[in-house]
Amino acid sequence: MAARHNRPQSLRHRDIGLSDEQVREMYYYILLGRALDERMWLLNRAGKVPFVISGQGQEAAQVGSAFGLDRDRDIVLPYYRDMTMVLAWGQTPTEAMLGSFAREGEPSSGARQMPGHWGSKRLRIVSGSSPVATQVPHAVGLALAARMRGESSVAWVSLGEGSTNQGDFHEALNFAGVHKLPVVVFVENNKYAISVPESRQIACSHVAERAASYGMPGVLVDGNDMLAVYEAVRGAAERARAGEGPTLVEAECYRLVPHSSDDDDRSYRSREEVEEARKRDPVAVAASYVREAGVLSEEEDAALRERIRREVDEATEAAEQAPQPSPDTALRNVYAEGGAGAWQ
Amino acid sequence: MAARHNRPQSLRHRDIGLSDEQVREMYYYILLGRALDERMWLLNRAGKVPFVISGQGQEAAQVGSAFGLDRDRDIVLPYYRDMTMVLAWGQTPTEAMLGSFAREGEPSSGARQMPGHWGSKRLRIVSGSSPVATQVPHAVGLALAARMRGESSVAWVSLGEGSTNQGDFHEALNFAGVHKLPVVVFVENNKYAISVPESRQIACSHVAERAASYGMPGVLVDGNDMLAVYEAVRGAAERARAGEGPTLVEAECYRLVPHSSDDDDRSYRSREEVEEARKRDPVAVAASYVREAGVLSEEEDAALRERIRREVDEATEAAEQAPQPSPDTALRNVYAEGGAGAWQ
Amino acid sequence: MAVKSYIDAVRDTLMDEMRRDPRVFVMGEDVGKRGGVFRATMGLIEEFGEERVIDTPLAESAIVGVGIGSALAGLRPVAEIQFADFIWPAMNQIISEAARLRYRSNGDWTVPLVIRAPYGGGVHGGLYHSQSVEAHFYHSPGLKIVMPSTPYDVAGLLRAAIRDEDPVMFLEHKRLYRLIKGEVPDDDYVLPIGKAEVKRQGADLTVISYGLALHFCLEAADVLAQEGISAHVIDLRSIKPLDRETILEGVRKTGKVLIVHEDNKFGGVGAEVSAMIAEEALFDLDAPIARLAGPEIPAMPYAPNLERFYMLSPEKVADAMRKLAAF
Amino acid sequence: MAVKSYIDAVRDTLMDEMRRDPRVFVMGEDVGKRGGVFRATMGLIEEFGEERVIDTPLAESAIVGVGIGSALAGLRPVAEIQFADFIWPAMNQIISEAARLRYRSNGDWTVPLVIRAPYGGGVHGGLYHSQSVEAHFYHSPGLKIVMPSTPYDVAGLLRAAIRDEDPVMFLEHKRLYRLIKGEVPDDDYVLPIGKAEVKRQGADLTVISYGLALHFCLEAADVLAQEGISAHVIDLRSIKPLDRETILEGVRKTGKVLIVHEDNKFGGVGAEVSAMIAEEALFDLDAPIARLAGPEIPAMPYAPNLERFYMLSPEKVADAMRKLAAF
Ligand SMILES: Cc1ncc(C[n+]2csc(CCOP(=O)(O)OP(=O)(O)O)c2C)c(N)n1
Ligand SMILES: Cc1ncc(C[n+]2csc(CCOP(=O)(O)OP(=O)(O)O)c2C)c(N)n1
Ligand SMILES: [Mg+2]
Ligand SMILES: [Mg+2]
Repeated sequence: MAARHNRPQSLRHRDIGLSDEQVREMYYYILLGRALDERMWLLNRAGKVPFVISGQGQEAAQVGSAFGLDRDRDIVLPYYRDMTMVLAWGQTPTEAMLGSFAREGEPSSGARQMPGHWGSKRLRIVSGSSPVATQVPHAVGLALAARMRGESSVAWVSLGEGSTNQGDFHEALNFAGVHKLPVVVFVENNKYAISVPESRQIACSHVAERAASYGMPGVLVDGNDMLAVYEAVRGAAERARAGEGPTLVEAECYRLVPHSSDDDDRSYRSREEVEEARKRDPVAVAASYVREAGVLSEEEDAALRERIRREVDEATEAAEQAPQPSPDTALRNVYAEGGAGAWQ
Repeated sequence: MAARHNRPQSLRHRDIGLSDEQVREMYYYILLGRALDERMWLLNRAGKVPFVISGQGQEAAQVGSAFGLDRDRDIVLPYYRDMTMVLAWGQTPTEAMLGSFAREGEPSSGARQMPGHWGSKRLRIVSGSSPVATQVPHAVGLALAARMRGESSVAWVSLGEGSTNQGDFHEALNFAGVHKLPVVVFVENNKYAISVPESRQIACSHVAERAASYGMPGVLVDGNDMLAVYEAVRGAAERARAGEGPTLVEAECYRLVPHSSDDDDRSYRSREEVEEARKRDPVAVAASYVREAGVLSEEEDAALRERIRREVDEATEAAEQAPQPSPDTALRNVYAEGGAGAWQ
Repeated sequence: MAVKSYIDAVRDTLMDEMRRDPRVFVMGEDVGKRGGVFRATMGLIEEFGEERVIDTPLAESAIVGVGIGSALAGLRPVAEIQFADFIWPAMNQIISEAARLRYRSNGDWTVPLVIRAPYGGGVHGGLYHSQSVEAHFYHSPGLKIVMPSTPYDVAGLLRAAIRDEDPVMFLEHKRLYRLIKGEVPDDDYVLPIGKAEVKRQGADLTVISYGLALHFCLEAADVLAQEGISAHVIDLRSIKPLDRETILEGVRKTGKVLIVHEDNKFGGVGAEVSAMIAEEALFDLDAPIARLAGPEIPAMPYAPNLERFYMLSPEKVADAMRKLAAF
Repeated sequence: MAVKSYIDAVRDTLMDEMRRDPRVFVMGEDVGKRGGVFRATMGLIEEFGEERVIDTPLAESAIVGVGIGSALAGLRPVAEIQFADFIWPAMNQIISEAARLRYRSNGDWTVPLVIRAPYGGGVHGGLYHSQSVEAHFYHSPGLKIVMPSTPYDVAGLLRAAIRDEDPVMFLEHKRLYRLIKGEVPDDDYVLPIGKAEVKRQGADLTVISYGLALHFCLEAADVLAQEGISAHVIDLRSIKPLDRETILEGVRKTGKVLIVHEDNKFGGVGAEVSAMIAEEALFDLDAPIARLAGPEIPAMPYAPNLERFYMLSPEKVADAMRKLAAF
C-alpha cells in the first residue's frame, strides 16, 4: 500500500524527486487531456464525431504513470481511456483528434479503429483492441522479450477494474509472476464497468489484493493524486528494472462521465454520487497542488489554459480538415505486402 | 488454514463426528480406489486397455471430500483423477472398468470418452471433459440454480493445481464470490502438471492463497489425511449451505505415478523425490490410522483387502466380456432425438 | 397485432417467456439496471428482480460457463454476450462444452441454453463492434444457430430457442434493431428452427441470404422487377441446421444462385450452401454459383467510407443480381 | 539426404531454426525437460536452455498472448498448443489479436508468430484428443494455416512459417508423427506457403485432400489404378491461403472432383474448395462435386469401433472414388 504523506504539500514533489518543471509538465498534460476530452464530447453532441470514450477522472493516474516510467525506452500498452497517458507519452492532440474524426493520417490505425485504440511503434505504444484484457499477456510477452535480450525496458499495461475479471488477466499475471518479468500492470479503478459497480464486479475488496495470487506486490494508490501515482509507478518500474519482477498497481479513480457517448448513466447511478466524486476531480486536485506548492501562479495557470485551448482548437481544425482515408486502403496490410496474394 | 490436531490419533475421527463404521467405509474406498487403479495399469501394460490416468496419491483427498459432502443431494463435478471420489459417490468398480475397456454400458459416456471422464445424472455427477477447468464455471452455474430454486445442495468441483492457471478458474471463482454461491472448489495439488512442477506453474506459494482474490476463505489441508480433508470439505459445505458462499480448499498430495500410461516421469523428476513422497502415501496413512485407532483389526484388514481383490477381479471380468458399443451409436445424441434431422 | 421494432420483439419475447416459465432467466453484462447496452433487456429487472436478471462480472467464458451449469440443472438461461465480437473468450465453453455435453454423456446431460449476441456492421463500430461470427460456429455439431431478419421471426424463433432442449446461438443484427419494424402477433407462436422462408417467389434467379443483407436483397429484387428480372429470394433464418429442401427447390426453380452475406466470403456460410448445391443439384444449374460477401480483411474498419467499402448495399446486390441474370 | 519421421522433421527443423536465428524460441506446456508430450521438442532445452525453451504455465490464452507480445517485440516465437483440441481458450488471442494486429495498426505492428498444434484422430484419443480445428480458423483473414502431410513438407513449411512475417498456424497430424517416414534434404530449403502439390497425375478424377487423409487417397489411387481408373491427387498443404490455380487446373483436367478430409463435412475446408470450384469452373465439371469427410457429430469417440466409424480409410476413399469415376 502506498505510504500516506503527512508533510506539507509544498514539499511533496521534491521529496519524491520531481522538479518544479516536471510538475508543471504533469499539470499541463492533465489539463490538456481534460480539455481535449471535453472538446470531443462537444463535437459529438454537435454531430461531428460519432463516438467518444472518455478518460475524465483518470488523468492524474495516467500522467503519474507516464512520468513514473522511462519515456525513452519503456513500452506501454494503454487502454481506451488512456488519452492523457498517450499525450504525455508523445502523441499529439491532432493525432488524437484524427482518431475522433476518423481521418487520413490517424497514426494508430489509419482510422480503422474506433477512437481510443492507441498505437505507435515509433513511440513504443502497442496497438490496442476492444476486447478487454487481451493486452495484458502482450505486455508480459514484451517483457519476456526484453529480458531475453538483456534490455532494461519495462512494459506498462493498463486496464479497468472490471477487466481484471477476464481470464487473460489471470493467465498473464501468473505467467509474469512465475517468470519474474519486468511488467507493471496498472489498473485504473474508476468504480464502474459500464453500469456495473465494483461491488457486483469483483469479489475482493481491492483489485490490488489480486497480486497475492501471482506472488507479486499489490499497490493501492490514490488515482486522483498525480504524485502518489508517480511514486507508485516509478517504484514498480524500478523493481522491474532491477529484475525483481512484476507489480500490480491499482489507482482508485472515478469515472466522472458516462461510459461513452452512447451511454446514459442516470439509470444506474445517482447524481449525488457523481457530484460527490467531483470533489476529488484530479484536475482540481492537481490545480490546487501546483498553486499551493508555488510552482505555478494564477497568471501562469490562465496562460497555460489559454495555450491549451489554442492547441485543442488547432487539433480540431486540422483533424476536421483532413480527408477520409481512401476506400481502397481498406484492403491493405492484411498480410505483409509484396507476398503472394493467393486465394485466402 | 485447517487447524492442526494434537490429540491422540485414536480419538480424531470421533472428535470430528465420524463413526467407526464411517471410517471403515472411508478406508474401504481408499483401498478400492488404489486396487482398481493398480489393476488398470497392469491391464494397460498387458495391452488390454489403451490408456490409464491415475489417482494414486489422491485417494484420501477424494474420499475425504465424498464423506464431507451430502451424498444424497450435493452435486459433484470431478476431474479425471477422481476415480476414488466417484466410487465413494456411488459408481461401481465395473462401471469404472467399462470405461477403461471402452465397452457398451459404460455409464459416463457410452464409451465415447477416454477413461476418467465421469458422469451420471442419476448420481448427480456432472459429465466432465478433457480441457481443464471448464467444469468450474459449470459448478458455479449449478450452485446458482440451487440458490434460485431455494434448494440446499452444494456443488463440489475439483481440479489440479496447474489447472488453476486457466482463465476459467479465475472467472468462475470471481462469479461465485460476487454472488456468494454454494460451491466448494477443491484443488488436488499433486505438485505436478504433467512434467511441470508447482514452482514453475504457480506464482504464489499455495493455491489456497488465490481465494483472497475472490473474497472467499482459502483452506490448505493435508491431502494424505482423509480425516483432515473430511473436516475441511464438511466445513466448506456447511458454510455454503448456510448461505455464506464459496470456499477454496487445497489438498496437498503427490502424484505417485507418471501423468498417464503414455508418460515417463523419469526425465523430469528424481526417483528419490518419488520415494520420499511414498512415505506419506495416503493408503499407508489411512491403514495405520484405522489400525491405531482400533477400528479395524489385522484380520479384518486382510479380509477387506481380499474382498476388494475379488471385486476388482469381477469388475475386470465383467468389463472385459462386455461387447463394444455398436458403431452406429456414434451418430446418436447429438441433439435431442425425435426432432427434425435437418442438414446440419 | 402490434407493429414492433426488431429489438422490441427481442425484449417482449424475453419478457413473455420469463412470465410463462419460471426457469427462464437472463444474464450478461449490464443487462440489469442498464437494460443492456442496446436496451434489449429493458424493464426486465423491474419485473423479475436481480435473481432472474443477473448483471454478471465482465467475463464471457464465465457467462457461458455458468449458463451451462444452470442449464445442466434444468434451468433455461438466456445468456447475453454484449457484442458478438466479444464471444471468443467463451469459445471453449461453447464448442467444447455446450455443444458437446449431450453427446459426451450419451444423452444423459443436456444444455438448454440460449446465447444471444448482437452482431453485424454498418453501425460505426469499427473492427470490434461489427463482426459476423456465424461461420466460426456453424461447423460445430451440437449447436444450433438462428439469425432472424424480421421482428416476426425474432419472436417466433427466440421462443423456439428458449424452449429448445439444446444450445442455440441467437444472433441479432444490431443494425436491424431499430431499422426494421413489422407485425408481431400477440399469441404464443413458435417458428421451427431449421426452416428457411421464401420471401419472394421468382423465376429468373435465386438469391439466398439472411440478416441485414436479406433486406438489401429484397430491395434489389424490387428494383430488378422493374427491369423485368424476377428474383426468388430465400431467407435462411437458421444457419444451423440449414434448410436443404427450400434451398434445392429454389435452385431447381431458377437454375441460377446468388448467395449473399455480410460476413467475408472465404469459408463463410455461403461456402457450405454452395457446396451443398454443387453436390446435390449440379445439373440444375445454368450458371456458376455466385457469392457476394464481405471482403477478405480481418474486420470492418471504422472510418465511414471504409465501412461503406466493406458493407453490402441494395446497389451492390442489384449489380450482382443483374450480372447473374445476364449470364 | 536423411530419411526421417514426420515428428523428427518437426524437431530437427525447430533445432535448425533456433541455431540459425537467435530470435527463434519455443514455448508451451511440457516442452522443456519433458521434450513435449509427443517429444517434438526433445533435446532443445539441453542445447538452448530454459530461456529459449520455455515451460509455460497451463494456460493457452497466455501461451498465445505472451507469444504475440514477444513477436511484437521482434522475436520469432514458436508456441506449442499441446493438443489442437485445447486451442479454444486461445481463440480470442488468435482471431482478435494475432490475426488482426497488422491490419488494425495499418501495418505498424506485426506478429511473426507460429502456433504449432498436433491435431487429428485415429490415435485412441476420444472426443478431446482427436479433433481437426482448421475450419474454425480458415475463415479469419490475417492468419495462415499450414497442414503438411510428409516429413519433407514439414521441414520446408515449418521453416517458411518461422520466417514468415505474419502469424501461421502449423497443424501437425499426430497420427502421422511416427507413421510416415520420408526423405528430408539437409539443406535450408523453404517451401512457399499457399502452394498445393500434385502428388499424382491422373485423367479420370481429381482428388483433393491434406494431412493423414491424403495418404489414404494415395493408397486408394494405387488400388484404383489397378482397376483402370486414373486419379489426379492434390495435396493442399496450405489451407489458408488455398492454391486456386492448382485446384482449378486439376478440375479442368478430369472434370470430376472429390474432396476428402477427416474433419466433419458441414462448413469444413471442403465447403470453400467446392464453392470456389462451383464459382469458377462450373462448366468444366462432368459430375457433382463430391465431399468425403467425417460425420456430423461433435468429435471422434473413444471406443475403437466408434473411432473406426468416424475415421476415413483407404477403403472408404476408394469407394467414393469408384462411385465418382462411374458417374
Ligand atoms: C471481452 C469484452 N467484453 C465486453 C466488452 C464491452 N465493454 C467495453 S468497456 C466495458 C466495461 C469495462 O469496464 P472496466 O474494465 O472497469 O473499464 P472502464 O471502462 O470502466 O474504464 C465493457 C463490458 C469488451 N470491450 N470486451
Ligand atoms: C486446456 C487444456 N490444456 C492442456 C491440457 C493437457 N493436459 C492434460 S492434464 C494436464 C496437466 C494438468 O495438471 P494439473 O492441473 O496439476 O492436474 P493433474 O493432472 O496434475 O492432476 C495437461 C497440460 C488439457 N487437458 N486441457
Ligand atoms: Mg471501470
Ligand atoms: Mg497437478
